[in-house]
Amino acid sequence: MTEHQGIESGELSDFRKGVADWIKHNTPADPGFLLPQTFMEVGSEQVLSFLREWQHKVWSSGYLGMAWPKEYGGGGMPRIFQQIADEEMKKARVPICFNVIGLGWAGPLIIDTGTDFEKETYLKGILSGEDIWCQGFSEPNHGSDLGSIQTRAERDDNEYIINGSKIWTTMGNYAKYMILLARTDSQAERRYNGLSFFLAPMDAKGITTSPIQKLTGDYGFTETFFDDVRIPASCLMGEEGHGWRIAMQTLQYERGAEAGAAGGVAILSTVMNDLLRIAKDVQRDGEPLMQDPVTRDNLVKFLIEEQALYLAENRVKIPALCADYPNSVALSTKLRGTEFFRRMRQYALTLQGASSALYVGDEDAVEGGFWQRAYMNNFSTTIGGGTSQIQANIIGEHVLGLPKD
Amino acid sequence: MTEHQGIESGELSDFRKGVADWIKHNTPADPGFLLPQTFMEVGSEQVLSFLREWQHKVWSSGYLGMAWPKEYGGGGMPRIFQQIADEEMKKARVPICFNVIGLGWAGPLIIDTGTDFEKETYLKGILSGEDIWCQGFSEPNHGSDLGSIQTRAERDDNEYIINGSKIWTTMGNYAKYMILLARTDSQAERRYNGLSFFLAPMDAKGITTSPIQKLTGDYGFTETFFDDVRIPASCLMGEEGHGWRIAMQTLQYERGAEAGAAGGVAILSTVMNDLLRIAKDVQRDGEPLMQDPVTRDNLVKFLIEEQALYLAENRVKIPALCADYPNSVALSTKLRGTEFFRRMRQYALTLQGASSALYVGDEDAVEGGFWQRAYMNNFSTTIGGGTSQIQANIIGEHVLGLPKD
Amino acid sequence: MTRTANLSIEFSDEQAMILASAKDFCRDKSDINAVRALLKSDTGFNSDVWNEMIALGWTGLYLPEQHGGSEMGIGATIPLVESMGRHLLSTPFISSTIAAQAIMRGGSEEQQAKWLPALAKGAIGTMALLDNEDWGATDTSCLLSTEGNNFTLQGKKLLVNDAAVADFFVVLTKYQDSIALVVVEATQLANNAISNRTLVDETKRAANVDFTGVTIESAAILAKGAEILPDVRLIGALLIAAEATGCAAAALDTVVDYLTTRKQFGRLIGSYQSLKHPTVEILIQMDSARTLIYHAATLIGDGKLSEDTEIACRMAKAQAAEALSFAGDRAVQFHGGMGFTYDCDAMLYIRRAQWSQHQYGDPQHHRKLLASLLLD
Amino acid sequence: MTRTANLSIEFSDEQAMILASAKDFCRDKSDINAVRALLKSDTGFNSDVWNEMIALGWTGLYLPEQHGGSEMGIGATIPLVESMGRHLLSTPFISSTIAAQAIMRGGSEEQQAKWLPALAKGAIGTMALLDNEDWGATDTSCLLSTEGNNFTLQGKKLLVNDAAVADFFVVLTKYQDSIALVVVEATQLANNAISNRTLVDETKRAANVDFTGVTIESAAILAKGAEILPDVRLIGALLIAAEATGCAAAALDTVVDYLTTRKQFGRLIGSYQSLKHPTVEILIQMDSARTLIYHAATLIGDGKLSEDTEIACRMAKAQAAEALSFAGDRAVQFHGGMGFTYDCDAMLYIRRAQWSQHQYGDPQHHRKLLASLLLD
Repeated sequence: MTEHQGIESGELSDFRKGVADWIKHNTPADPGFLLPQTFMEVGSEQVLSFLREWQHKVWSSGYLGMAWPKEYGGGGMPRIFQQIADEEMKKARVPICFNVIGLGWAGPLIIDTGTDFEKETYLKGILSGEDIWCQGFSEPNHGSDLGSIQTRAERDDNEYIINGSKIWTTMGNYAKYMILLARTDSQAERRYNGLSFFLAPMDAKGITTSPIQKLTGDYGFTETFFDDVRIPASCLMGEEGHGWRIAMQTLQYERGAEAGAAGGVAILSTVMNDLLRIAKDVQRDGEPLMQDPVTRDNLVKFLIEEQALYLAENRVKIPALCADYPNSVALSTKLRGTEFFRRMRQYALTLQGASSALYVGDEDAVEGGFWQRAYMNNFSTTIGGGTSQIQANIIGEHVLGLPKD
Repeated sequence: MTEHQGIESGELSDFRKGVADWIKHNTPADPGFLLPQTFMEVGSEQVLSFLREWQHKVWSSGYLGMAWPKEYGGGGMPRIFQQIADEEMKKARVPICFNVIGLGWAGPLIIDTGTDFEKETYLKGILSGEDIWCQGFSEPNHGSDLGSIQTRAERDDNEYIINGSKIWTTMGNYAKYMILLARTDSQAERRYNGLSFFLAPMDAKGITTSPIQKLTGDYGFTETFFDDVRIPASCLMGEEGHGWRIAMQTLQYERGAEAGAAGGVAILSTVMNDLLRIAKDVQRDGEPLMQDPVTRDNLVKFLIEEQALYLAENRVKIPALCADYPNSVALSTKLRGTEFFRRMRQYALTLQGASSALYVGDEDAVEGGFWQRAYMNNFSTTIGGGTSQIQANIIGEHVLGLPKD
Repeated sequence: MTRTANLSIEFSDEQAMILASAKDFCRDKSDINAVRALLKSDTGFNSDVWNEMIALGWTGLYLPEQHGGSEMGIGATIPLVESMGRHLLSTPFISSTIAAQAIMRGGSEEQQAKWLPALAKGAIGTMALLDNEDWGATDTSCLLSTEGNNFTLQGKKLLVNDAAVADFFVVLTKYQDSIALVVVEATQLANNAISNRTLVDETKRAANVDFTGVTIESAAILAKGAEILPDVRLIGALLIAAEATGCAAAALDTVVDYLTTRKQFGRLIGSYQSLKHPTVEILIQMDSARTLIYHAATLIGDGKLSEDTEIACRMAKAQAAEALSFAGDRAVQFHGGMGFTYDCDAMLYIRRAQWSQHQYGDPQHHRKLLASLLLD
Repeated sequence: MTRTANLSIEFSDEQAMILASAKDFCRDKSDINAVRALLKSDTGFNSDVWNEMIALGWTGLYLPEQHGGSEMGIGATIPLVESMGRHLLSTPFISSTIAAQAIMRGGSEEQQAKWLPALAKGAIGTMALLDNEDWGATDTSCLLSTEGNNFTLQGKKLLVNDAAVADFFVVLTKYQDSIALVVVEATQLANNAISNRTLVDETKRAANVDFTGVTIESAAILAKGAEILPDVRLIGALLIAAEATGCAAAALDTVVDYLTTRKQFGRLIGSYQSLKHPTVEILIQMDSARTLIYHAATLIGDGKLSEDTEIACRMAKAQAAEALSFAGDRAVQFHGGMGFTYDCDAMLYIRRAQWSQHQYGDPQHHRKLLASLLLD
């Protein structure tokens, strides 16, 4: 723990101890069902209410929104405190703070650029978990190319009329608000300039959601349809035509959320240590699997890959060691990380022996079927936000300067 | 050994014994230098004269050109005898019969479609090894797309005037004749129709060859330049404009050569058994490498792949088992085989430990550096005749019906 | 492999006929809607279809004529099972076939006469082998003890396929320090002995079965259980390999379909080499598996399996499982957002891959044993 | 790895300066023509360049100040060696550095005072370790025997790097059943003791050296040879890893160059995903290796190496060797017909890959030892 401006390190380490102590006494008991690893896996009322209660507890105990303005439910404290709280929660593997679009995207955006009215209206409900937020960027058939968004928002006096549809809306069926990107000007010379950004109420008439069942069998996303939906013009964030800019700004916050600006741990990370746990408990050919040399060689390969992946974040802080391909680490982290996890989770199943056939819901399943579900859920990361194939193109073209397809 | 039409199986097995016996008494002693594995590796006079002598011996003993017409130096016997002789020679791993373009391409073509004059002129020299043949199809910058051949042959009275250049000419610097594909009509509507096929003398004035040094450091190919080269019009094979057709027919014979129509084993095959030999002799971490479980797992993976590859040739004879993708085996054999060998040979080097740093010419090198050279030479098969990347396209498009790039 | 490799593949006209009719049957009876309709069902199969299969004589295909079979050899079932895999047609066929092989190979004349005719007529048998997650275990904690003329079982078996519908179980147990296979009829089980599992592959059914307290007569102990168990395991591996090969081909079809119809950035996505070339790799892996299963089907006979046959079965299982794992994984990825949904059939293949991988030993297990056969 | 992973990477301003000057130096002194001109030369290096390196103080970079060094630690040589790899600049630098480390770590005060100043001034040392092809051997057949005050060596060492130009050798030998490292000066060797090897990597030089009959004094036996040998091997592995990483980056540059200039079927070939994506994979593999070598360079100190350092060195060597093997292989393939020629620089990288792979232990060897460190 290094010292922070104006804060004594003693204060920070005391605070850290306090968090750890709080966690020890407040971590909820095993609910008897497998908890989601990310906020994209909230597929049932049961899970939802459990997570809502947990987030409310974290917030009301002062460990969420610690750096948000005091007058809107935050703690008004330096960010370092939230970072410490997050670190401890991550270490202790408590459940996630699930309202991620609110905490990590909409909230920071409203704090930075919102009107007093917007702050007053939205912030507290985000922190308490009362108001769930969802995101409406992606559309069917357009993948992640935001430039080709088709959903229209037409100004009609004091309202906008929304028509179109969105896909991969996280918790679309539970959300109270959506950050919505829609086209207000279909004539704009550059297609990105025709977009506007809305804080849209999900209870508006004409909005319907259709839950998407994932390959895991669970839910967590919806398709969201807008049929002559009228929302107040006051839902427009910033100016008309600035939607693309605001969306890009919003995407920047994602990192902030992880880093603790909003607080709450959005992803329950798994690491190689978790995988090794399986290998330690399993028999293969009458011997402990962990003694099998082929398995050991495979595990070490994964450990080397993991180590290189984590270390890359530290190397990139030293420009001299990234001189030839300066943006290589930044642009390849998604591909490397998501593909590493895909292979690692698939491998976890090969370790389980006969038990790999079991699934979430079976009492005999290894770790409740966590790995089975995690392997399949992992495809959201190798497909969403630009498939691995597209990522490889991006790296080839933008890091190595190879020609486009 | 199944019975052959009109030949008693006893006759065949007696013959087989005779070949084996002949091999036992006639296989040349180790010449003290590493012999080529294919005819594309004849890079020195020393190697050439050794192979020439060997081929002459095989032929004069009656084991080469056994199915070729008797009047032109052949044996006039049923093909089955040549097949048996080839099998035995392959098994005994005698040196190759190196004059492959003559034995496998030009010879069969001349026998099938040549004039009496051509038969008289060319056949015997091919068999005896006196007249080395080379192939002039590929051109610089055009890979294996024969349609774009630029070398021109203009008719001038009783001669053709050749201008242009060829690349990857096997033994171009030693050859007496070339099967040459050149453009006689640059106006032909379909570019393939403008090509003609020649049996060209390599000693004609204006032909120069420039040996190509391979990545192995050895030679075996030349670049061949034609500068106002005049050859007799009688060198034209078949009719003007039929070059493409004849070239395609010639390529068909390649299999025939292997199958024994011409005779002589053109490739000294290596199989997994050869690889296992290395693993048996080597120490790793103070133990015999063959006892290392990771190595064993890798070796078995290769053995499964090899087995599947060899078995595929037998499965393809049963149409019911190839109903869904009837040309899958045929079109994928090159990709599978050449890539298998590339990986297998590269793996052979990892088995060798410190010795993998040694090369051909070093007395301590494992098997004379055979594997080091074979790994590098293997790229001629994953690059030549359509790179592996192009092969994958061909399979995707012609077997699976996927769209073109 | 100093041995000369056995490279034979044979396929009789009869087998070709079976294959042709199996293909048609599976296609007709098990289109993707039929498959999906059964996912949440209790038994996981359509009993009408199963009865038709029985009527076609498939359940007796490899059984001796004297017991109501057509004695074509176990190899004849490979085209059947491959076709079932290709259409995800789930029935107790595989479970029953393996159990029947155990009785046919390990049972006395009397034991064969008692159970084989019923099996030929469609009775359902299944193997109960696992004490824990280890398919390669060489011992068992399920014990058979004796008191007078009665034998009593003690122990639970895990992941017994099709247990809930089985008429009887062939149970791996230990009697006086020796491995034994005993036949237990479903009627002998205690209430609640069967505890159904939740499987990642929703087309399959399995349960844990508690045999504790079940009493059997000596006639239920297979005459040559310990002797034929290794062969039965190999046959199990080969049948799973055949099914997995078919399923990999189905995954390939699904991918090819999508790649030749879906456009992105104005191009059919199959034109991208990053999708095209791995799809070719699926073909090659599947093709290799197919070659190896029909090689094993050629070698396998009714007698004790030869070393060549053992090699062939293990290679087939190792290759087929790898092929399907790869195909299922890529099938999901290459369908993009669509692949992430339950509605996309890629889901069926990636789940089947998890199921097939370990059944009767995973690829690493088989390669380890192949190493002893081929390298030492 | 129940341990918390050590994730530190530090790089001082001094190291950054060394890196910057090393990059310039290697680029200037070792363009590809210079590299090729040395391929058939006797020593494999340009002595003018070597003398300049000595003048720059590189040979003393990590040596104690009292012995003429600048005491910056062995980690400071990593940017140097990576740069040398990147430009295939061959000199005895790596050999000498490892030998100097052996003396620095294992020698008494007197021994250090005797040899280190010479090394700082550019004397060439090298390790003589191998009895056979096994880098992982834990024993040696090279024996040291005693008669009175004299010690006599018996045995031949294989593939001693830069042997022909070495001023002295640090020889792994066994004395009374214990491992010992002894220093033998080149002048002590018999005529014909050095037998040069033909290497696949023509930028490198090595020889077998026969030490049989060489007589040494006890002062030539390193005080702590057995104790520091494992650390010296790890340092060797790390230096080879750094060089291989640089070479993989060079291979990548060469591929990128070709892919952005060569056209086929009317398109720059780098636009094909079947070439583009594996080239990205080369980048990622090389990048991982680079991360790991600088992590190891951060941890490594002059004292006994910690377990974290051992892990870092082994990971670096395993990753760098794999990266270069892959890069070299693909570099040849992606150059097509051109790649098949000696004129194409891809040839240099694929050959270097064969050389680097086994030096100081191959990836599988290091992973095996990592398994003990990380899994048990």
